Amino acid sequence: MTKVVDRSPLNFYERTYLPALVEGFKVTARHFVRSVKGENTATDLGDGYYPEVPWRVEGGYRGAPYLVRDQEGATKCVSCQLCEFICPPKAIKITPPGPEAGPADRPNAEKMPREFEINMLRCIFCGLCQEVCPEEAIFLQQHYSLSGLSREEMIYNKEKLLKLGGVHAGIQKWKHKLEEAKEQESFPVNVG
Amino acid sequence: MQPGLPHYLAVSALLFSLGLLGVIARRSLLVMYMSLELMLNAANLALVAFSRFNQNLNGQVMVFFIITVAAAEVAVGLALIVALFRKRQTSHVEDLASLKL
Amino acid sequence: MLENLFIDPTFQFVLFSAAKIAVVFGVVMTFVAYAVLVERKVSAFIQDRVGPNRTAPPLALKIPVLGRFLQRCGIFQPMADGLKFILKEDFTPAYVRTIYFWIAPAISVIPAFLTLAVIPFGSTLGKQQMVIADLNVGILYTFGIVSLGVYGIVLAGWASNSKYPFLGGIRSSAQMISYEIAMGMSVVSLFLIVGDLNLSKLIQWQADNGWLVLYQPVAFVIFLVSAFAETNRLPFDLPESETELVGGYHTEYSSMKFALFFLGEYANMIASSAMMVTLFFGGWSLPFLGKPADSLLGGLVHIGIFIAKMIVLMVVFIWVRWMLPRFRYDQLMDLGWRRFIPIALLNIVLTALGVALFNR
Amino acid sequence: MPQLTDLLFYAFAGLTLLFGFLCVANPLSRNPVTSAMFLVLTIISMAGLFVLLHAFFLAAVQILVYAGAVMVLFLFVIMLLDLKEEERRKLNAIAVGLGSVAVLGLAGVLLRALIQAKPVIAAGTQPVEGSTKELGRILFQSYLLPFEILSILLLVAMVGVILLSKKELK
Repeated sequence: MTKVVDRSPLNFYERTYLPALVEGFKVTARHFVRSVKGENTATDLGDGYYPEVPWRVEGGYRGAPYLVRDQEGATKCVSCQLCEFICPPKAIKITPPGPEAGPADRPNAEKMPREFEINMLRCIFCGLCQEVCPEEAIFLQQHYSLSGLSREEMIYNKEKLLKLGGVHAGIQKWKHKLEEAKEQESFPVNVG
Repeated sequence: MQPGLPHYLAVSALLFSLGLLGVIARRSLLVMYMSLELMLNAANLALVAFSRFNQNLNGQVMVFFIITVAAAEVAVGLALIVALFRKRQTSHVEDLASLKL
Repeated sequence: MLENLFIDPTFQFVLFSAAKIAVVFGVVMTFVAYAVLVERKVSAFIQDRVGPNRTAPPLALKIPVLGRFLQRCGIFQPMADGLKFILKEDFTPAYVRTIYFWIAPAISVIPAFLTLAVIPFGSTLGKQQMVIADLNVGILYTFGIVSLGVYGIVLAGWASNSKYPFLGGIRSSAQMISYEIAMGMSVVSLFLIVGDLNLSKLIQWQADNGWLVLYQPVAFVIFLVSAFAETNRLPFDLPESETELVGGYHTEYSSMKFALFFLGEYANMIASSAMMVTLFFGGWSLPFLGKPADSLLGGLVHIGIFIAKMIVLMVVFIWVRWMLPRFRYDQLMDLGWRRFIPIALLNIVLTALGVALFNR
Repeated sequence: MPQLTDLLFYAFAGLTLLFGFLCVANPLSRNPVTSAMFLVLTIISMAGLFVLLHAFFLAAVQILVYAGAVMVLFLFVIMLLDLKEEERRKLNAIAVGLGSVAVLGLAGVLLRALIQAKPVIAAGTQPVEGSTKELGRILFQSYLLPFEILSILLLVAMVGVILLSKKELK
């Protein structure tokens, strides 16, 4: 059941729009005068303005998705292609290594992607790739000003993505898995 | 040659004929209606010319009346055309040949 | 032979008219550019932002303090904007009606400039009257030309062959026709008082008897609000309302063609400000400066007064845009047809009675 | 040497006839919008002729009412009705042919009558000036009754249009 709240009827003076006009003028004039006098946030930016001083991004910001390395500097991605499937605008393109490829450069992985491309022109920064990744290899980071002079330039390849992503030391899935596996070896499990 | 009354009347006559040509040749109600306006305008021109060369302003007053009547006529006519279009989905005179809606 | 030519009144007339047209055109173009800048700055200050403060040619920054200051004020921004409009890709979508798509921006600019032809922007300078064409039916001419302005918008909306521009065009034609009536009726009362359609005589009357806004405040309010509707400015910018119609009639336009619409809007704003100054605020006259100037300096002062008054009204235009929310379409029509037209009619009747009683 | 106003007469007359022709029989486009736009141009150049006849008030009213209101209404309706199909129709050749013959005949008769007519107006007299004040005086003194009847006509037209444009005709 929706509740209808009756508005109090306007009197004649209010229906001429005049009080609203006066009120609007007062508010805008107040802000204008304060801005001109330099007492507003407009001129009180401290160090400077955007291009010189980059905008500070808050924690939950969803910027460009980049690939990350683990604490030993190895590629985390195992080319499972889940992100490629989930990507709504089909911005991700993964080339898996194929049967003849060598082993991966880190334990607990069989293959690394031969090529991993994200078309930043298509990307909508939804974060589904990060959500779906079982290896926690792709993260939306706080990079917000993407620009380039050509379309080709805006298709980021593996090297670029790994370089921009850096080492993600905070979340180390396989380290914990290894510890767990070691604990499993010393059966019975030490519960205490 | 200095243009006098006959020149203006000639322009007016030719304009009137053009309007008539439009009414006869074109089959879209709207264009025919526009051609009618053209004919009215031709009459206006003749009246203004008469008034100028006849030393009285009655012709101009008449044009004033014609313009007003034409505006009213256009409003009603266009409303009729729109109503007709709503019923028949066409404004082509050859499709509007029956007497009943 | 050549000397005869310069004394020939026809030639002099043509020469001075051409000079006046060129000067007015140049001044108005500059005004348009800087009106955009003022609009951006004022909006920024009202919304706690800073506005354009970066653009500057390298040479200007060499000037010690002034260069930085001018840069902060955004003085060079209009030049950068203009350059950008010229250099941008001129894109014509595939499904538009090409000819109309191309001429519509031009049609929307021309009437805005034509209206300026009859406005007396000063008394006299030297021996020349400071008006391009001193018509006997000045105000009727203005209304006629203003009513042509709607074609540019309607054709742009129709030629774009796409839904939002079309809706914008249709809305705009209905809105402009409706408010033209109220606008026309509001000025009738002025001419009842003055008894002449010539704008120069109107100003002279105001110089002698006081500004008409004091005699006809109701007419002024109606004219002001209708001017907002005619120029498609907020709170009546329904033809181009971004939030519902993307950009209205100029959605499909880019580059210089878009710039022409922009130019038309601001030129219209200038024209209607100038019109209001002429009709209601005594044109070039001030209460103590009522005589046509006999010296060069006096003439320049009169032009300065006119421009100052015009700038005040343009700031009102700009300020209102950031002050009021957009009207709904039915509210707009209701205001035009059911409030303004009856009030204007009543105003005419009362004024006529007043003139008949007092002006024997 | 011809006067400037004489040249202007020929220019405006030529433009009026050219635009009028393009309005009713444009060889390139049968689009009603094109017709409407050329009619607007015809009206504007006719306003030029009115100015040459010193009927300034009527010239302004011509632009204001015809070009500014009536033709916008036309354009509005054309766009609203969406007459794409109309452009593809073929013209009826017989009708156009016979119509052209009739129109040419009419134009011929009118022009012939003009040429043969004896000028009644003395060439030397001063043509009348169409000042707005004078026009208003005549309108509200000699023609007051027609004026009032006209206002009733406008009222009737307004009521009629509102009735016609209602969704349900009862």
